[in-house]
Amino acid sequence: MNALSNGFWPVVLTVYTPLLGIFVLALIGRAQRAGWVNVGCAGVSFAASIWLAWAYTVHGDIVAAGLRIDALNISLVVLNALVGLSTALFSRTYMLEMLSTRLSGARGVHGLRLYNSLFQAFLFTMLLALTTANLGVLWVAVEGCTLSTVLLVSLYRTPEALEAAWKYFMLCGVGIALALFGTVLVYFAAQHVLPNPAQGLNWSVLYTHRKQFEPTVMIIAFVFVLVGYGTKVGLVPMHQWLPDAHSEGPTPVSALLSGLLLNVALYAVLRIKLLVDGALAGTPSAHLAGHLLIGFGLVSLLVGALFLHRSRDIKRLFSYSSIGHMGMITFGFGLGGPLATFAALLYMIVHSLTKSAVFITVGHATHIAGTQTIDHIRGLIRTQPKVGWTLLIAVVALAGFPPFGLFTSEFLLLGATMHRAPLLAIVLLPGMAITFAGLFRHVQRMVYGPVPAGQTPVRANLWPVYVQMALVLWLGLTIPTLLAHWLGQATALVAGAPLP
Amino acid sequence: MSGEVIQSLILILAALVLFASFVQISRERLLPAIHAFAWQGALVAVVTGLIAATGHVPGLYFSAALTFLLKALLIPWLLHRLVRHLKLARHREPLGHPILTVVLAVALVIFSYWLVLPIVAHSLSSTRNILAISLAVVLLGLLMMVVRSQAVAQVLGFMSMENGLFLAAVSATQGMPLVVELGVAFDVMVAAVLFGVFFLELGEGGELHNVDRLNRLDETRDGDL
Amino acid sequence: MNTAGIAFSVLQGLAYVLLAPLLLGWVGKVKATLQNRRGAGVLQPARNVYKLLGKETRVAHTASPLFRITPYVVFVATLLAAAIVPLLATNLPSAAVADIIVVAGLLGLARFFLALAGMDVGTAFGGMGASREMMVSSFAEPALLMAVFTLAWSAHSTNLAGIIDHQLSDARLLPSMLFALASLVLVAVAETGRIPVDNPSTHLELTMIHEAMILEYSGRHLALLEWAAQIRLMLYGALIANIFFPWGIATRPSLLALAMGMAAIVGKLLILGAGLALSETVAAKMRFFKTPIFLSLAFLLALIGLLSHVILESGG
Amino acid sequence: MNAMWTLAGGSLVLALASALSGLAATERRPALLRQLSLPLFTLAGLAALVGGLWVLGTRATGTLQLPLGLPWLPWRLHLDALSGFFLALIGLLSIAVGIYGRGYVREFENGRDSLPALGFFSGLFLFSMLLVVLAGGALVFMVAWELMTLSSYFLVAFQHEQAANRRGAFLYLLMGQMGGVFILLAFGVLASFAGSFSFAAMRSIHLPGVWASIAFVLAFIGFGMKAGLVPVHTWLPEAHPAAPSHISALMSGVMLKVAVYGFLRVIFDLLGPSHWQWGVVVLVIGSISALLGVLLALMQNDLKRLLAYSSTENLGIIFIGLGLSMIFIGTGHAVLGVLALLAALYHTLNHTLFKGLLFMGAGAILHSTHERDLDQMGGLLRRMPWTGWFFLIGSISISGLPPLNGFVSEWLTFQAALQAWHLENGLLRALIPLAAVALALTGALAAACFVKVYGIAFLGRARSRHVRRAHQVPMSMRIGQGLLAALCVAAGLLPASIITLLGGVPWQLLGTGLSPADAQSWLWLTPISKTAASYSAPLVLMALLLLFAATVIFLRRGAVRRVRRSDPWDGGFAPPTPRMQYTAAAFAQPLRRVFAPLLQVEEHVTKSPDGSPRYRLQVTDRTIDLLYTPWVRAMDRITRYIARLQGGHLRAYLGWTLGALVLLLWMVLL
Repeated sequence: MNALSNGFWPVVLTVYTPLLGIFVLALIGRAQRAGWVNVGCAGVSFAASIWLAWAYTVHGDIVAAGLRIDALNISLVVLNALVGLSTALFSRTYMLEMLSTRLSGARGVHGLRLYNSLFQAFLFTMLLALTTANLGVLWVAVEGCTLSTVLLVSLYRTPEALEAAWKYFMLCGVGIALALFGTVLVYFAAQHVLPNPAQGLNWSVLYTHRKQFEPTVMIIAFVFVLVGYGTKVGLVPMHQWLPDAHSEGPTPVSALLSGLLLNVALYAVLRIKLLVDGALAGTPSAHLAGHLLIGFGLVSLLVGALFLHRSRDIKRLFSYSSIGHMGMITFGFGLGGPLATFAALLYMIVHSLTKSAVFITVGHATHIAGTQTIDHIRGLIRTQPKVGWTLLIAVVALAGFPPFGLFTSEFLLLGATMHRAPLLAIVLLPGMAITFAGLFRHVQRMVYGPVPAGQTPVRANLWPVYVQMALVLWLGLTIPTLLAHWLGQATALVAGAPLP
Repeated sequence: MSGEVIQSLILILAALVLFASFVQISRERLLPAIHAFAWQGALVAVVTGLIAATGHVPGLYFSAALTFLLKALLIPWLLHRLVRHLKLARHREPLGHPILTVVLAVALVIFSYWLVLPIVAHSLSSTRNILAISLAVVLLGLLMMVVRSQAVAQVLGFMSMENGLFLAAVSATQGMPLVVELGVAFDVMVAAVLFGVFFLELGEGGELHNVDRLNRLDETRDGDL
Repeated sequence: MNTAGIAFSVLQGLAYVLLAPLLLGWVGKVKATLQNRRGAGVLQPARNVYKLLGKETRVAHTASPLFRITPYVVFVATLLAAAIVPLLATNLPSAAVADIIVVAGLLGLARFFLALAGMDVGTAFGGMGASREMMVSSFAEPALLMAVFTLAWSAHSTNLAGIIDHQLSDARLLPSMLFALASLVLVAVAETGRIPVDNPSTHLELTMIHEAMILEYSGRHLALLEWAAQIRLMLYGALIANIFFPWGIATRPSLLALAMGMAAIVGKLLILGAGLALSETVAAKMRFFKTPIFLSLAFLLALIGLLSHVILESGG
Repeated sequence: MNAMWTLAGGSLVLALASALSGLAATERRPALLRQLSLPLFTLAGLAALVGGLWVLGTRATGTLQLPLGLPWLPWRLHLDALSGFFLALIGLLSIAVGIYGRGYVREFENGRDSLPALGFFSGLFLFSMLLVVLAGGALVFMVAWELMTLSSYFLVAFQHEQAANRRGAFLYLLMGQMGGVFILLAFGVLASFAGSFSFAAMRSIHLPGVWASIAFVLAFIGFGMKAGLVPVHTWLPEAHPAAPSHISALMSGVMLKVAVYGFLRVIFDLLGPSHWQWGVVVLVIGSISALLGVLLALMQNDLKRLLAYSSTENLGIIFIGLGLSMIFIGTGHAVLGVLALLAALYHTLNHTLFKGLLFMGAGAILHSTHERDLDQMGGLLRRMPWTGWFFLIGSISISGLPPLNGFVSEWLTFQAALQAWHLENGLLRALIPLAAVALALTGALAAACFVKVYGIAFLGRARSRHVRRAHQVPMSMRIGQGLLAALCVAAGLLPASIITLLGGVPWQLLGTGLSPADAQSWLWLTPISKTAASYSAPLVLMALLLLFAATVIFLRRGAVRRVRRSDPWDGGFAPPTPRMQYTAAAFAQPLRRVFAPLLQVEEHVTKSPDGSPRYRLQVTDRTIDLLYTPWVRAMDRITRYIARLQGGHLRAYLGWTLGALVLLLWMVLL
């Protein structure tokens, strides 16, 4: 109870400010101010998340207002708030120009109102999904993510956008339904064990009794959850919605999708995996869940890598790279063990920082070139050095080069692989090489070379990108003790064993 | 009434739910499929009510009513209007491989029974069977979305998946915490509205008759490799 | 190293300088006799060199300073290489200064500069000569090294003195020796620009190699180059003679031994010269693009020699 | 101890400062690059040189922990004789490059390429190389390694308007990254047994046989890729010519050596006692690289490309030495192993010196004529004499001719190879002589190659107008070359002293050294014994000079002294024009005919606009067709096939989901 009174306000502020933002922004339609209000809500949420981090470090786990903050989600919550804020900053000016060019007059204003309020809805549902203590609410929140993003993706009302949104909605709707079935099965396995079935969906309660659950039901449940939420993680072969949604939706939305939504979905899978591992412990198939994750991860890595070579659209390109990266992370969690788990957690954070930065830069690049087709984007460094170099450096970071953070996690991940399952390196190595080649063969042509006719510099606000890249650089050089502490605890929770 | 009677009654109703899914898959025209869907919703609602009666779970009465309103009345009515509005009522869509489809459907049903067989612990067999049925309904809904190329038919498939979920949620587990029902309800409602929006948007092109025409976004065209 | 040793080394060097023209003259004389000509006297090459030394030196406008230092470099390098190869006695300090690899290296240095000088003036002939010379040498040099390694391997030493001592101590007729000898002879023929690889007495541009490179030289420069070529011929002669037929070479720095050594080497060189003349009369200059066959034969022989030694005679 | 770290750390800090100050050299104050960044670069090199020599001299070792990295995996630096040697090597060349660069970058100041990038990544490049050799743990090693690849990539892509440079840069980065992953996996194997990523822990454990071999193979592939060994050398001839010349000098002269360092560190130091089978692999690969490298170099007409291929050759020679050393160590002849190792280290030093010098010479030619094609050059010796004479020294050294340094290391390698009679194993006894043969052939071909380069570029008459207008390069560039040329001579004259200096490395790696040299150790080089082989470079040079003087004096007497200038002999026809000279292609033609089977020769005769036929010659190696193209094709096919996954049909997508679900359910319940 003491913890409650301590952590109550920061949690509530962090999570529910965006909820407030939804309605406020739905009411005010006036363009400029709306943009600032959007930024303001995200800012308040971010500030509150900092406060929350402080509260967490002081008091440890926080349970308040049906929300639960522990080692596993604290860093993700702060990350969400931060990326949300920077994306809001980016989209304030960007969306104004885009909507004024893409949509005509009244629809433009309407579209802006819709965009802003849905943006907040998106943030809110993600934060809710991360913080809630209840698997049912988790599911509802993820569903809410889907609904809000479907509308965001279809914002431009072009035939492609509608098609993308339709496919996105269908695939993820089905996925979500399967995930719910999995959740039902978890409850089914739990109800007779728990003292009070009314709490049958409270994660921490389930976690305490996880050992007594019926293993068969749990593994079936896990399959449903994996396929269901996995659809949103973008695991192959349920990934097909991802490139479409990324390429047709507004760029800030792509940034949030790649940067945050995939993480959130994976987080949901992870929560359930903890229960399943507990139930399966001792049975002959103790690591079954992990093996499923490894399989999905490797397949996603390879397929994502190969698709990089096919894509002709810059945003599709980076969405495929997201598939590959999520594959790596999934692989890391599947591998298990402290080292791999730590690497995967770090990977989640750094990847979302980098990828959202990349997408913001890509937004400017497409704005410069007036198209998303890779073949028509050339010589960015000559046209607008700021954008060109930023894109190049960000992609370098994305490709896992030091001194950027992704390198550290890939280093640890490969090390762990050689330790636990050396043979898998045979798959990992070509996967990484193909990914790398696929990224650079396109990016290099876009940033280097002479300027094609008709490319002119644009007004670009890259500060969010600089901040995020600076963070990525920082994480690559050294990991602040606080974050290391959190990740260490989270590792102990997920892997069941502390770090060396 | 005594427990066994009610149990068997529930089982019969569940079987009817499954039958409704088969009907939806095999109908060539839309309106009969929508009617079958409405019936399915009604059956699920009745099952919920029965379980509420036997298990003395007052919360379930509420969700039973909710289900009946939504699944049996509101959404079928919406879809009905939509179909008329878009003049799809007369449109026939014969299945590509009817035999194969039915075989697949039956296989899925058997599969879901095989799946729940190992679940032996702590639950009377009827629960297990209902679980199997609801699983089968979910899978059949998914199958329907795969085999039917009409947009509305796919929506029906989606909705009947929800029916299966709901059936599992209420019957197999004697009612889950209320949030889930609320969630499902909310979800279904928004979904229906969304579908409406999409249909109105997509209505112009012939995509509604055949979703396969929605294939502008693909990677199979040759890039520069 | 004592003063006497140094003195003897210098003496040996002088012997090379003075005897080299005579050896060439002897070869020419024998050749003429075999061809039923009277031919020039044995002293003719020496006379040529002396005369050239007196003549005026011409240098092309287009020539760079390198063109003018080359004759000195070539002469000095060749001479030093020769001084390292034991002629009269084995345990001289000059032989200890460096080993056979250094000899090959010094010859290579001379060749390097000669080829550059050939390309310096900027006429077609020079480049042609340089190109062909480098092609020939790039086969001949490894062959030379291998042939010597075969011996060094069994002698456990690359110092020529050491090799010769070993040969003296236990001279056995081994297949590797035969192969090495054969390849060394072929290499010598190629490197000294004799028939069938090159024809020292022709000035037909399309066939010449060595002559093409020094085409632009005259006067004392030409004299030095000719002289260096003669020393190189004698060097190879001494190498073959003293390594494979070391008998008679002085092992102690005493005058008597040296005199004996001198007699011995003169005799051997006379025989070798005669043999060379004979081969040149019976053989004909081959087309340039046939020479790789000739050279790869030398290469192959050396290789077989080395391997047969390693495999057949694997006595440490 | 502290002084050591002050110097090493100081070099790191200075390199970083050079990078940052370079970043400030924008359009408004481009001179900053010359006036601040490059001097700092030189200072960093100086600090590294002194520090390295200090460590090498005192044979001190030390470890330093930086406040970077993960809490439980910090960045640890380690300094010992091995890293000291390479530290000094890097420092040495960086000094020269820093001086030389001041003149060279002047031409970029009014160009369109961004100077800040040049300055920043040059400094970063130096920093990362220094960090690699200072690394005391796998993490910091890999960070520095990848950073090295990355920064040099940006330098290769510096002039990115030419498509060729972009292609080269991409290939370079791709192969560099793959190599990095291989090395990383090797470290992963070591770490998984050592339980820690620190070198100290890896050194302390002994791997089971098969794992050791796996680690060796991974490390050899990884480092071989960076070292440009055949068949993974493909990036080298593409990337090195693309970079600015002083950077090419740095890449060829030092970066490849960093790969050698990594190899030594992992195989000799961490992996513990090496098997002779590994040595055989290294020996064979080294020999092939040496031969193929020099052949391809001989066939090139682009000066910088030629030098790049010759780097492959020299790295091959180095690895021949390393392979011999591994064989001897593996068969229990530690002292011979030391000899071979010293030969390899000596050649490492030499290659740094003369390849740096030659690339600087090429840069000087490029700077004053903007020409890389040999067939356009000629007669440069009289137009830029300093560069000409320095280049001559470099050419003699790289051709392995006495009395310069290249000869010493080849001599040592020969001596090591000739000790194979100590071995019992018949295979080795037969194999090692073959390696010696390959080495001999390589040496001879290298001589031919550089006769061609020097004769075509610096001698004869100018073949094009802009070469005729070539001018002297700035003083700083001449100083840079002169420094290295002087060092080439020094390293050729004092081999014994240098070897005693290098002795610390084998002492640290193998715990033994050569037999103590006798009284006049500086004069005599007698690696095995006085009777076995001896070489006294000073005496040879002295003799050469004496004889030279004697000859000159002798000729002074009597003979006509006057030298008359006249036209060259025209064979009785029209006076020769520059176009009549032998070209580079013509020079190599005989050898091209002989070695045609090993090469891929493409000759085209095209009509130029003015109707006269043009002859174009392109000689590349077969490895690309044999090893690379099939993979690219296969991947193309695979991607086309897998693209159907994204066919655009929603029903198919849903079908995938259903299939995946059913399949998994079936799997988990089996």
